[in-house]
Amino acid sequence: MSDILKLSVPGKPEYVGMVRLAISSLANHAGFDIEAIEDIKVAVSEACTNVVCHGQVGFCSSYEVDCEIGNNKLIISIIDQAGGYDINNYKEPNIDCPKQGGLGVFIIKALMDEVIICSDIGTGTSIKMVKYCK
Amino acid sequence: MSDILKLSVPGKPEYVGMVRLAISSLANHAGFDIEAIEDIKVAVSEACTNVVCHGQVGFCSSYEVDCEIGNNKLIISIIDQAGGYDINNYKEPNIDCPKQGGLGVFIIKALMDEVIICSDIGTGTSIKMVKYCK
Amino acid sequence: MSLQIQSNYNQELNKWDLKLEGEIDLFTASKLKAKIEEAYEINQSNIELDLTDLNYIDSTGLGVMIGAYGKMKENNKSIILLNPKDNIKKLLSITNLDKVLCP
Amino acid sequence: MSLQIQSNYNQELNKWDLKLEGEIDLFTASKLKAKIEEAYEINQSNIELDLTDLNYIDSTGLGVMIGAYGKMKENNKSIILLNPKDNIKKLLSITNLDKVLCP
Ligand SMILES: Nc1ncnc2c1ncn2[C@@H]1O[C@H](COP(=O)(O)OP(=O)(O)O)[C@@H](O)[C@H]1O
Ligand SMILES: Nc1ncnc2c1ncn2[C@@H]1O[C@H](COP(=O)(O)OP(=O)(O)O)[C@@H](O)[C@H]1O
Repeated sequence: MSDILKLSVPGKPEYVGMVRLAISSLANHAGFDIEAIEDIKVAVSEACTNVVCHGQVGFCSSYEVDCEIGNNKLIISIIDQAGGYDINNYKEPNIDCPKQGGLGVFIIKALMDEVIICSDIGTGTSIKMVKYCK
Repeated sequence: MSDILKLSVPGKPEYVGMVRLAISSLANHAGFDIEAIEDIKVAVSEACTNVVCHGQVGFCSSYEVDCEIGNNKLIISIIDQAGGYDINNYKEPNIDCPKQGGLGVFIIKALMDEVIICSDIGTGTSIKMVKYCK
Repeated sequence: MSLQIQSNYNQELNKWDLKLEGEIDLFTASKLKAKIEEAYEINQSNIELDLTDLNYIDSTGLGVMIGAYGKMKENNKSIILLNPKDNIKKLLSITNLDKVLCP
Repeated sequence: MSLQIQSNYNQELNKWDLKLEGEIDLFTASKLKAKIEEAYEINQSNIELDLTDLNYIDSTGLGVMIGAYGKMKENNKSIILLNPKDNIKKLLSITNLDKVLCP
């Protein structure tokens, strides 16, 4: 049976580092190697950063980070009530033409094995990512 | 206004270290000095250890760690549904006659500025501790 | 969980050496941005960021570097990264930023 | 978040040197207990725990040390702690354990 761990975090920049620390401790106990732990840290950070940066004006309440530590995999969901966005408008960055911003989701998808994003305009966003332990 | 952060943690030994890490990151951002951060880490660890060790047989569901990061103080509550105990039976350890066990609550009270324990037999325990930032 | 930056202007080679230590994320990225801008205002010269002791970066930090790269390129100046750790190398490679920032 | 233990038997002085590195908490305390018991079974001699690189301990770890102290005292052997860091010193002093474990 898998263990479930949940964090409820204020939507402020200063707490993203704490989430990263907590998640890296989890990933370490779950048996991931250093490279995978770093991947997970970055992916989770990117998702938290998106909540904090793109949450609707005045959003500073809390978002949730849910972790399921399973057999050979870690499933992490970051769930916010920060207003959501239209995922159909999302465009992959053109990485041959570097520009500031627009890399977060691209990096998450590159580092994690599975990524599912759901967003409900007017409500919020949830991003679920899975990393398998090799 | 104070920030509220919550963790929901499986009642297993391997997650106590993660709680410690998360809390020390919080305390650091809240402006506590190294000695106070260490005090808070130990106190929180002792409380988590008590949940994991003294929870009723078969207890392995989750407990909550709630943190309120206020102006110049950190309030941390560890709340479990692990069966509770009779706090009237609690006896301070005789520290002139060292014996194994019985030091946890004593250490928490020595390290934190305020400690309030409530326990409801058949239900669970909550321990609230406050540390002021000097 | 913090970022330290040591900046030194190298008169001889006419360039800035910025040594980064710690982590660059949403919380610390503004510090990097401010330091780069401050340096560039004092001396409009090339900038080298020494990443030997930088343990973590994410898109927020990379964004600051791309931003600086863009502005400096307009004036024919360069910003380059030295000695990134493996985890940071990986991110630079995924995003193709190594092409422009680590020549 | 882990505990490393290096054990060395010093023939000359007829004692065990155990060097602890990392953290002792509920999760790692059983490792310390096992190592102390293992050493003591091989050679019933005094034990010195070098805490120079131990960053953290709480009542679970202290409990293991008190337990070992009690058993060894029955056989007129001692277990002592060397070079505890400030945070650990504080705990030893609060609990009065410095009196018996750090003579
Ligand atoms: N949790 C979120 N809430 C609201 N909007 C979001 C969220 N996550 C992503 N977005 C939207 O998706 C876009 C792409 O995100 P991303 O790839 O991380 O790049 P960046 O954050 O640099 O813009 C963002 O610009 C934003 O409009
Ligand atoms: N969260 C809890 N749930 C159930 N019992 C508890 C809890 N916390 C403390 N106790 C009880 O209080 C006693 C004293 O705790 P403590 O001072 O930490 O010493 P120790 O844990 O070493 O016994 C424990 O032995 C236990 O019976």
